[in-house]
Amino acid sequence: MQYSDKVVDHYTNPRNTGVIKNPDGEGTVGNPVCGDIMTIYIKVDDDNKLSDVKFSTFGCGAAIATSSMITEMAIGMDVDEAYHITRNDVADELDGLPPIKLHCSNLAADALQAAIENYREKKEKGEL
Amino acid sequence: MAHELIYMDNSATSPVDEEVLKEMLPYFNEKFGNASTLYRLGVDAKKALDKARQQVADLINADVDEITFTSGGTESDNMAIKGVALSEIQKATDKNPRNHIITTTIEHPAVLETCKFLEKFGFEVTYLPVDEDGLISLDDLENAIKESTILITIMHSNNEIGTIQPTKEIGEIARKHNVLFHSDAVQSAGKIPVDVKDQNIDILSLSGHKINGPKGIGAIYIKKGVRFEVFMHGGGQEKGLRSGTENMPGIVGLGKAAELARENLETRMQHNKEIRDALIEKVTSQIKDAYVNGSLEKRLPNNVHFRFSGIEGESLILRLDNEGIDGATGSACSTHDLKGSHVLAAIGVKPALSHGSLRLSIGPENSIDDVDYIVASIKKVVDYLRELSPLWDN
Amino acid sequence: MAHELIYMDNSATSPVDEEVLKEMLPYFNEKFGNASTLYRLGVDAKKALDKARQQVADLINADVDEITFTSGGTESDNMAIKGVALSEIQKATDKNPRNHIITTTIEHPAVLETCKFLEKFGFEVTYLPVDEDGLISLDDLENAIKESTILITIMHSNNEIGTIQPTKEIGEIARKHNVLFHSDAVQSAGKIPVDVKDQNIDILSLSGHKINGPKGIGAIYIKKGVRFEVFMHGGGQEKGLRSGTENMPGIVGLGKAAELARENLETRMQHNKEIRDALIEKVTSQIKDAYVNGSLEKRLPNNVHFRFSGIEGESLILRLDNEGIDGATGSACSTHDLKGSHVLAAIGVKPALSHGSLRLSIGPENSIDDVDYIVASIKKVVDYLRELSPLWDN
Ligand SMILES: Cc1ncc(COP(=O)(O)O)c(C=O)c1O
Ligand SMILES: Cc1ncc(COP(=O)(O)O)c(C=O)c1O
Ligand code: FES
Ligand code: FES
Repeated sequence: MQYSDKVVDHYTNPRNTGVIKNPDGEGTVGNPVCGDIMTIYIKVDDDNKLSDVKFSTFGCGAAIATSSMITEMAIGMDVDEAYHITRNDVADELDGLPPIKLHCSNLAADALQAAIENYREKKEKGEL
Repeated sequence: MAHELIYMDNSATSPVDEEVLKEMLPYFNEKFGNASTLYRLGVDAKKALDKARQQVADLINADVDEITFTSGGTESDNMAIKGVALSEIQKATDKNPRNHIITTTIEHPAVLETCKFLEKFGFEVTYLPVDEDGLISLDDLENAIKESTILITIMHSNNEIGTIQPTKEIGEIARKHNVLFHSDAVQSAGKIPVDVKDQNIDILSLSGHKINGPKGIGAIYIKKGVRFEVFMHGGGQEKGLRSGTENMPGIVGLGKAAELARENLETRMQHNKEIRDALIEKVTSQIKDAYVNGSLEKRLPNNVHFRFSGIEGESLILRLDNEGIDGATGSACSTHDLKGSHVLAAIGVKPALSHGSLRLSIGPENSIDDVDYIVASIKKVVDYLRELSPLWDN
Repeated sequence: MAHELIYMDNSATSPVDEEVLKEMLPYFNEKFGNASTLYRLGVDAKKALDKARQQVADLINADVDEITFTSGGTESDNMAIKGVALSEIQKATDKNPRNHIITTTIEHPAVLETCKFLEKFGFEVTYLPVDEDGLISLDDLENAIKESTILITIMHSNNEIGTIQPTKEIGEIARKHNVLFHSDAVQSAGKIPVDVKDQNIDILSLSGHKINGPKGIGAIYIKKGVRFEVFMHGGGQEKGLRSGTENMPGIVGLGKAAELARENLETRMQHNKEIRDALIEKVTSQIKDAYVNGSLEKRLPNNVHFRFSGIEGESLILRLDNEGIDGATGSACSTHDLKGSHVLAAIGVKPALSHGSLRLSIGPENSIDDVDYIVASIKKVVDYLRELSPLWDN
């Protein structure tokens, strides 16, 4: 299994790790195949932009790298724009993933979407 | 890298010993003759072949003409099981089918996949379960034997968790019922005493690169008189049992590695045990929720196998690599097919926990002085990954 | 010894090229990692593996993922024939048996013995005859194909007499009838152009130690899409096609040898041809009753094969060894089972004459400057043995 230099960089030095206390949105996804789990927390500012994104992940090198990557991509982005980041976008940004890992540990986009949906729900309910 | 490399994956593969390599070198381009030829270069090759065969025989207390060289442990396992199966099937009749094989759920894939292959062709295979230490039950074994049983193939010790099976007793049961007994001793040979006579073994596999010998070479012991169908057909080398131009540097290297392993068996066992026990003691006392997989008593002296809750093995291995420590994991995420370790499943480790497993396998180059650094590094990495993990309650 | 050693048995085995050995050395105890592991040592191994695979692919114009490493030519042949046979037998029905294989009478034992093994298990094998040059007839081949034919296995060139078969045309016939074509190119690869695409080859065997690479390593080319049963079961290395820890030094060495063979193909062919033709010309003109076995045109550039009436090959080889020349013979007396060369029998050489045969196979280290010494030595030895022989009318 060979990881790109960028993947190596991101699992070695993951960015934006940890928990946001009182987040505006939070999403957790899990992979039934190998049991990895990923949670993404977001903070949204008044311009509807993602001011902070953090993650925690149980998973392989690729799972950590994709989590880390998407937080970098998403921070500063418009929420609606970030919602459309795909698994492929993340993989591309990392200069590719080993084929077997492409669908398995690349859950970051799903987790971010879940977090944004959670944010929209909260907003609708007037919780924010 | 934070530290000079500490290689602790010797059960996966090991570096070739300097002395071994020195013996091998002339056979690449000085004494490069073919052992089957007539001229002196060939005669020299033949002598070297015989010497190496004796060295390997001595390691496992076999007779010299009971040793055949193969391309590695995998070939020895394939040859052993297919050799018996195909030879016996020719003796079978409708009333006396001779198509049953007994093995365990924790064998190396070289054994398991060979058994599965034979199942496709009409063989019946019993996979004995193991207890939480990884040990089979001798009663289970004896109960599984029936009229049609031709072969028991049970590993001498396990490559993941290091559990040593009661080989001598298995062999006794096999003899009593007139069934052949093959033992995959790839992890045992050179690590603990292996004695085919005392341990009642009919066929045994071993591999060069697990004992600081070269890769691509192995050997099979076949007790005199055992009927055997050829696996590798051709020019009739190795008394017709294994064709193919002899891999002379490999054979000479395996011979030397076997000799060194035999001569240093006691000291190496002592050395390995000391490091093993220090690692177990310190890791389980210094790291929360750290457990040892496999038996503590019936365990290879060079094997340590931990599980840590809340983390995943591939990321553990990769971060340990950054600390200069090379180990292995049974995590599904580290494999080609995203299936977790069948051995950990067999001893009842839950998938979530088998994910966070770490095997450190010790070699002669490791030092007791490194233990504190290793333990501190594991602790650092485990703590870091747990902090990252949604499954760990910080 | 009268002279520095002139090694002319390169078709049996060849010394490892200095450059090749240099590439191999780090893989014994520096870069000794297992290609399946996660840490950097493993990643490095994986890269070296991919590079070597490309080098081998380039030698025969295959795609890189069509190359699988094996333990040598013998394993490649076994794997090719059994792989197709066992895969096809699973598709067979009573009405559509799929159990017929076509080969020739002059194949290497790795092919012939594998075919005989399959005959024991219900396969039917046609052994095509060859003419006095050692060539098969394409008409014979086409006539032999029937509904149940699954495989044609015909060697690219012969290891004894050097005859080169019409591989491209054989491949065309195979394609036309939808039958797989395996070519044993152990003697051709690196000696003459081998191009799996142009020559319509589906499966091909080659071996490291015949091209100044290491022993104990070989490769098999399997065209994309060919159905194939696994021969060596286990850990799933080589995309599951060939299990067993990768023999990294061997693989790296084979890769380098393949690269050198490809880069130097034209010059080496020229060099070999020059020596070959000088030997043929001088021996047949200077020694009475000396003949060349095999085709003069469709012949490997590095192969010379003589027969001398009235003498026996083993004594010829042993006396030539005293002159510092290493060659081979097809004499029965030189073999394990006192059977003479099946190849010489197949091209119609009478047993008495096949006894007195001599193969000299040329390598890059041989020099045209040695030809006169070689010819004089052969003459001296042949004359001497003939004087001794009751079969020779002095
Ligand atoms: C127990 C056991 N059996 C067989 C093998 C296969 O040996 P090799 O890699 O030499 O083919 C191994 C190692 O991979 C092993 O640990
Ligand atoms: C034509 C041919 N096929 C197969 C082989 C077997 O190759 P190896 O000795 O590498 O197993 C040889 C050489 O011995 C050969 O000349
Ligand atoms: S977490 Fe299992 S493959 Fe990535
Ligand atoms: S002449 Fe002695 S074996 Fe044939």
